[in-house]
Amino acid sequence: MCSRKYVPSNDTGLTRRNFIKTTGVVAIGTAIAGHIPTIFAQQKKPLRIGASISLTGKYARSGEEQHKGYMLWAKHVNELGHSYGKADLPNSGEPGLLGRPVELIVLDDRSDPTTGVRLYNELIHSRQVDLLLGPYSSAVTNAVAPIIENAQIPTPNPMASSTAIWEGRNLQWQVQVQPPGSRRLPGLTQVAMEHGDEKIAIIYEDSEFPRNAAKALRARAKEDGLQIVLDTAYPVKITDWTPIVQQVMNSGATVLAGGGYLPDAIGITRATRSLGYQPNILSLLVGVALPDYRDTLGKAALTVTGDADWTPNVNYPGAQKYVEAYRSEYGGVPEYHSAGGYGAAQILEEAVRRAGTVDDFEKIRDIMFELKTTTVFNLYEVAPLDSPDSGLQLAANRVMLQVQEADGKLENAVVYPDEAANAQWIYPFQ
Amino acid sequence: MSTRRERADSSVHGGGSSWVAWLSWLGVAIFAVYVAFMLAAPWLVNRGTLSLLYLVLYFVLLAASWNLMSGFTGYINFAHVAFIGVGMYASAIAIADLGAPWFLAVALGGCVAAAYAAVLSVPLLRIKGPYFTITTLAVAEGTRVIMSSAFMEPLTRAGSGIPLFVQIGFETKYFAMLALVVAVVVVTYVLANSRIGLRLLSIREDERAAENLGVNTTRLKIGAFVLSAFFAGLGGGLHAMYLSYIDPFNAFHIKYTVIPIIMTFFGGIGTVLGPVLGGTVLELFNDYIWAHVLRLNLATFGVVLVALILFMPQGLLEWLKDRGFLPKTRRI
Amino acid sequence: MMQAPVFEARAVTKSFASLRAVDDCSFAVEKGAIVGLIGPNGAGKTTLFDIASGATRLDSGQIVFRGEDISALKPHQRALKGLGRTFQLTRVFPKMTLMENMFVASPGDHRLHERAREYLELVNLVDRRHEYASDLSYGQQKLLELARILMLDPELILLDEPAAGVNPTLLKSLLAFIHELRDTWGKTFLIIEHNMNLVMGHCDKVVVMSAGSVIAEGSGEEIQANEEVLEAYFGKSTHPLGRAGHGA
Amino acid sequence: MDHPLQLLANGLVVGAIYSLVAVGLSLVFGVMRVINIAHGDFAMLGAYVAFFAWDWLGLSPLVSLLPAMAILFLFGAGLQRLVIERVVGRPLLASLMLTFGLSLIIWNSSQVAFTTKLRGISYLTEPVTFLGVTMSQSYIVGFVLALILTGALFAFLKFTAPGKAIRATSQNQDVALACGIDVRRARTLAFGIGAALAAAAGTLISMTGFIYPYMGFEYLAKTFTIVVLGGLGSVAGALVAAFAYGLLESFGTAMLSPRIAPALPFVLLIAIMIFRPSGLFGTSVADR
Repeated sequence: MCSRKYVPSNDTGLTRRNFIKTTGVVAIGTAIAGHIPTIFAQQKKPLRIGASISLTGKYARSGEEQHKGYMLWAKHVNELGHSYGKADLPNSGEPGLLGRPVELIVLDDRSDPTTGVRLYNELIHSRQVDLLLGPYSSAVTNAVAPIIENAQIPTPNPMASSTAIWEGRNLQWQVQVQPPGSRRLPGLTQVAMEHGDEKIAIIYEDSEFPRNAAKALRARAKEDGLQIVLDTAYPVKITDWTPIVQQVMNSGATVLAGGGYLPDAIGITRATRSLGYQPNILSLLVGVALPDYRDTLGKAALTVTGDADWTPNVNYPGAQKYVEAYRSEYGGVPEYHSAGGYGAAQILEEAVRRAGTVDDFEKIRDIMFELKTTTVFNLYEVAPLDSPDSGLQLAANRVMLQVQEADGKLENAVVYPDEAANAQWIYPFQ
Repeated sequence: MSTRRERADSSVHGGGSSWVAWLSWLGVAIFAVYVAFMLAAPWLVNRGTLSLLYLVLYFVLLAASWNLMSGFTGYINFAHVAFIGVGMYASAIAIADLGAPWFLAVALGGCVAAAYAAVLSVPLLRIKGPYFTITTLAVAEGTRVIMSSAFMEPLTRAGSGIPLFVQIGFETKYFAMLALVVAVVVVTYVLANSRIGLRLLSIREDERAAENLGVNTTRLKIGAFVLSAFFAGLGGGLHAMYLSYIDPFNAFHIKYTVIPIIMTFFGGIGTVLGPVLGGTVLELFNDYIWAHVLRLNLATFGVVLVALILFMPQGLLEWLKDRGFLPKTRRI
Repeated sequence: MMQAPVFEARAVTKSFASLRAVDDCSFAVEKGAIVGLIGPNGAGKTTLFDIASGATRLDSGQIVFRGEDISALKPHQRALKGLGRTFQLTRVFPKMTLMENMFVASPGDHRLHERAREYLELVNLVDRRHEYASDLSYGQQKLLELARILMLDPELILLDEPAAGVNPTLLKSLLAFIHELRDTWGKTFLIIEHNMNLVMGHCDKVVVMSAGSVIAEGSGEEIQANEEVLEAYFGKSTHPLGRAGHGA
Repeated sequence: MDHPLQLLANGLVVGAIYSLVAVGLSLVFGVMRVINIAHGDFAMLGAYVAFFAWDWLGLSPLVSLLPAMAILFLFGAGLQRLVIERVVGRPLLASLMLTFGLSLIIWNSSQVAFTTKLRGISYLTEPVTFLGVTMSQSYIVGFVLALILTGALFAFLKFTAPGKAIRATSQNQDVALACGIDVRRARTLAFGIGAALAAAAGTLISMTGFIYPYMGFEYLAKTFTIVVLGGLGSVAGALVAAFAYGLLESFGTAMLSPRIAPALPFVLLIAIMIFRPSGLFGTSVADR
């Protein structure tokens, strides 16, 4: 339905430049984040890859990490001709992607879907980037999805865990890289049941992703025969979790699960500690995996469990080299948002290399949808193009982490599933 | 000369000297050129730039609709985003649940927002000054909380949000937004040149004196408030289709109150073209800075805002009028 | 020529917290009269004006205008019935032109421009009709206020301290204007004023308030001879509010 | 309703922190008729001072509280002198826009300077139980400190000459001027004190919650509601309303639901606005 009458393939000449001159303010900027080493000869036209990421506002913390992942990937491709763990792909010998230097064009969407939509339009039609990478967050990804569909550019989305973006929508150009929100907190209900817990409380932030996670958790709790004694959303933007945790305490639950993002994880842990509440399992979304969580809470974080899309000690191909590279580039230990960014870019890299071209979008798209691979971030396989949920992530999985003490330092130990575990699940919560 | 003078007198805004009466058509001319450019834009610029122009129009609409209430009556309304958001929701629900055609959904957005404003006006318009401002701020927050509360969940889906795939072309949305902008500017122009407009202004100038001169301030305020909300709701209803995903956090984000106010302030509060000018210039500027000042773009905007308040307190239009670049007339 | 009262305050009472600002206050203003309302500061005069014009609700009693109880009406309804008022400190619309100031006041469109110009001519401001009201001097703003009230075609005009802050020349033309309005147009005036010369020289009747009550009523001479009034003004009274001030 | 005492305690502790932010905002409004949108950012800056004092120097937040307050006092007073003083007496919107601009500058720069990392101080986290009420020591210490500081503010306003000058300016600037009070100084002082109190709140938040550059805005929305509930410009009103807000959150969550409790303060606000348009303790600024 959408008319493509004005899509610019050949109207880019004088008219546009004239308009820019007359208004005088329209941004036609220089690349912001590309690291183009001098090894490239001048005649090679850079391959421009665009993305909008939340660098300010509500999602800035995570968006920034995702951005680092993108930048590191571009750097490695430009220097080595491939990213870590992808050395065996076609054309990996020469620097760049298919011999062309990668130039990242990253813009700040201010955590705002309206701006995100505007920026993808800008990237596609005004800046005429060659390829796209996804934004941060389910909300922005959801808003820009129709733009990318209309523009018909293959795009991997690193950090949108909401399944609603893909389910039943038969998207043709976008794939999910992150494990879907429905597979959150793996093993939680099983471990609880094995230890004889009966009552679980599920509390979650009232936004798309935590609701999604809670829905799946609810189903699994029922399946495993746990009694849900409290099941409630709480509004976004709250600053004090004490009243809600008090409710959980009053409900007699021995398992507390849920939360939302990093602030929720910290807030709920603080409130639990403050009230002296002692459930057998305290298991929270997102936050536990992030270094900020342990740094903020110190010993109060001990034995809290949480899930992770990724941990710095995974043994996916190239992952350890990636951790090292991140450490030397930015300092500190990477967390999953940056690995996700890196991993999503690797999907694009692999699809392009296998297609052997950057111009045939359909070929790249078909490969991207059929690809089964492993990135530094996770496993990758999506629902096929003809499925109603096309593009939905099928293979990526999560592990369960627990904050444990080793040599006087707090660390995230992998405690579930058994094949990935490097430590015992300390039960009960202390 | 004297006939010109008569003509100046015969309008309610009182005009000024004769050349002013003649020059006051300048505003109409400027706006006509503006609209003509916007109409031609889809054939002149690419889709990326067009999406910028769409946002310019969206913010002009928000600013101009805010101006209808607050610019005229001086009641500084910080609940504007509540009407935008309610309009978005009404329109999104109409499309997602009732399968309404897009233009009906937009109209519904306007009507629901207007009705909401009518209900709110009962407690709100008793309050004056800073109390009104802060209470409306609380009303906007409260609306967000209520829209995502358990009561409203069956209708609004609370935090899950409403995904929308509306099969209309981008140009259609663009032209619809342009039509709304033209409508709100025409309404403002007519109002500014009418007795009703003068009475609204008298509320801003001195409400008690206006009452004692027989002005039914309550009725006028409610009227302006409802009209302002109506256009905000239309804008929100249309913008829902641009976003294709509505959730309470973003639908009721306070920046959609504050940014239009800054734009109106910059252009000139209570003027006809102030919101158009302010919305256009500031949105283009805003668009420029995220591209050039990646991490400090909001601080840059802040610096400009502070400078503006300190050095151009009356807004751009009044500043130009004071320096004689524009006639002192309410038609611009 | 005194006629039936156009305005009556009947047992009007108003308290703010524990203070009785107006206490069982009754008096009448006859049609075509210029009535002065005097009393020490804090006597409740302006509160009474606020009650009469509808800005303040009374606790008990009645405000009767042209034989009708208007106590429950809103300010704009009273104005449209023909009860106009000015304020102690002028309340013109500063960022509106004089003409625009005039237009706000008129209930209908009938001869709008002619009338506005006519009244501005009466107060000698017609040449400045396209200027902002804020450009006028304070005294001129008072004249504008008065001219503006006329757009309502009021029966009764309440003037709150018309002489305060007005220079002698302007004051003269203001007074002449008031008399002209009364004599040729038949308007009625109720005037709060501290300038005793003005009150005694121009008012047909004087009402004296003290501590919220009417303590005397009569012609200028009668009032000047009234013991109670002297007490109220010069502090011989035992009433605590009586000491609050004295005359002009 | 289970454990009413615990709910009461929870509400009071949160209310105490809100009160530190709200009291300053109300004080500033009273003296200057300026609604300071950047007020929440002062809390953020104070929180970062405390955090870095703890992280780099190992200072307890109870010790760094005073330097944090002092630094923010100077910052606030300087900002007032240089910028905000220039919109005093201008229409409300001018000061709203100005302080919004300042807020953008402060938090966006803070984001670049401090990074977006969430931080917090892990200090006195052990819970203690008293009368069936269990609570972290940090919460209790925070509560007591908040009470001491608001108490000190009241004493300052009531008994000292500069405090009286601030009160006089708040009640009637013209009269204050006529009495020979340096109104400008009173305004600067009040603004500095407001910023210092916000910094104290920020320090306490760094102990009981977590801090990040954008946090000021989250607290501000609540604080606005509190300040209007209490009556703009009324310091005592802000204090009472802050505790009412905390208790409403605590009891509302327990007795109704977490999905409804956050709406309660707004409902209360509208109700109060209908019956008392100038807030609980408000004097008539409504006509301004």
